[in-house]
Amino acid sequence: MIRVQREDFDVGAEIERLARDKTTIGGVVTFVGTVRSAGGADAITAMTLDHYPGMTEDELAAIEAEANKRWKLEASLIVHRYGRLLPGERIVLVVTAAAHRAAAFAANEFLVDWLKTKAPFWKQEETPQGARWVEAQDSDDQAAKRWAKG
Amino acid sequence: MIRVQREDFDVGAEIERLARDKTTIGGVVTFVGTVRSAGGADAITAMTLDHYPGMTEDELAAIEAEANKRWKLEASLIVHRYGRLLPGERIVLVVTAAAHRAAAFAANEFLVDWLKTKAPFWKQEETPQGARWVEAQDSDDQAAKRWAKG
Amino acid sequence: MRLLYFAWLKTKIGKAEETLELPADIVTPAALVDWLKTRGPGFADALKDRRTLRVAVNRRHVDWDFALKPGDEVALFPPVTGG
Amino acid sequence: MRLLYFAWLKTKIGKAEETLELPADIVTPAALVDWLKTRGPGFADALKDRRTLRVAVNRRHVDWDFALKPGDEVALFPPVTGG
Repeated sequence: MIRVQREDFDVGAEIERLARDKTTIGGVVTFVGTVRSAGGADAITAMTLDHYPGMTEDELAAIEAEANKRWKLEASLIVHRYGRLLPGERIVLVVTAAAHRAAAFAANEFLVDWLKTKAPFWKQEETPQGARWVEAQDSDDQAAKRWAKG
Repeated sequence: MIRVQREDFDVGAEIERLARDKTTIGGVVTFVGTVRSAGGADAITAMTLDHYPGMTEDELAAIEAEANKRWKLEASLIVHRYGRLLPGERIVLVVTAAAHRAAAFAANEFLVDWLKTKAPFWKQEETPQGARWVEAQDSDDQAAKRWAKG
Repeated sequence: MRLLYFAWLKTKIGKAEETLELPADIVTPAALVDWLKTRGPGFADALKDRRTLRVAVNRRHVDWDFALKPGDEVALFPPVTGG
Repeated sequence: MRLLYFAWLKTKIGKAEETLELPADIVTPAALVDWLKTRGPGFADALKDRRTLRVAVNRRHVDWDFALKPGDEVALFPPVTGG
């Protein structure tokens, strides 16, 4: 399942809803991405996520399907927020549930790496010096390339 | 932080308490282990975790300290239950929060692998054929060996 | 044809979307970008270096020589920066 | 000396813990196990193969030739099976 929304999400409730009464699940791995602010001169005071409604949902659904093809998962969920977010606020939730923990961990890290590089979101950061659009990062591309096939 | 307890835990509340207002956190990885039951003739109807009070806490605290030495974490938490648990019930919670997601993922997987092999718990499974103590598993030992140094 | 602009393209161009009748010879995203650049300084600035841009047609990433059809939805945006 | 038994040792021996005065020549966990085996069929069965056992003294894993001291807490258990 995937959702793209402006509102915050309830991590415990999302996990509970996904995994409840599924006794074939042995491990549930959850990633929550939050707005980080290092403090100091380059402190981020807010972040705005722009996105392409429709295309975002299509790509998240395709990513989720790919993860379910590569690993045997019992359930999976991606929730991604857009709009203006403050430091400490949740941005993204990825939940992967599997009979065996290795699959849940691998699929989750795969999804998170992919989301960071391929999902159609654009970040604008607000700092005391003004607002700036974030450039695509090489290190994130490297993380996603780990998963490329052949 | 570590806790060993008979009672269930609230995943959302635990994450919230650990990460709240820490704006240096960029990613929080959570593992929830649950009692799995495959169904069929070898279906598990219940599982009882025996442990060594005092030693368990010491070892969980040592594991957590080791993870914090190996990776730069902003916060970490292990909650482990003992006693009799039914299929679908939560057994263990591991939360790792870091500025960067790679550290949070690696530390979490390290802790979970370690808990599965080194923490002083003993599992007794109940099946329609009766109760049996689980033997230590080789595949779990292999997973833990990945992290051995030198 | 419906055109969408995201992130700093939206800021520089001054709008998020518009619907245009294109000249008949605009049959690829590359030609579209060259034509859009002539529409004013905001467009010229936003679209000056195609290497900083990506294009999607009907919500799918495509190459600059993709064959456009009437009624396509064309989106221009920088490389994504993720969530 | 306080002795603790966990998992199937507890079941086979029939108790979870006991406090005993040991003979003076029991100075290692290995000697302790050999001596405990003489205390009845439950002990003999539970302790018959030391390779299936682990030992902790004062809540720390030790080897079978560890030097025991009066007042130590000695725990016998199978290899852990984790959470």
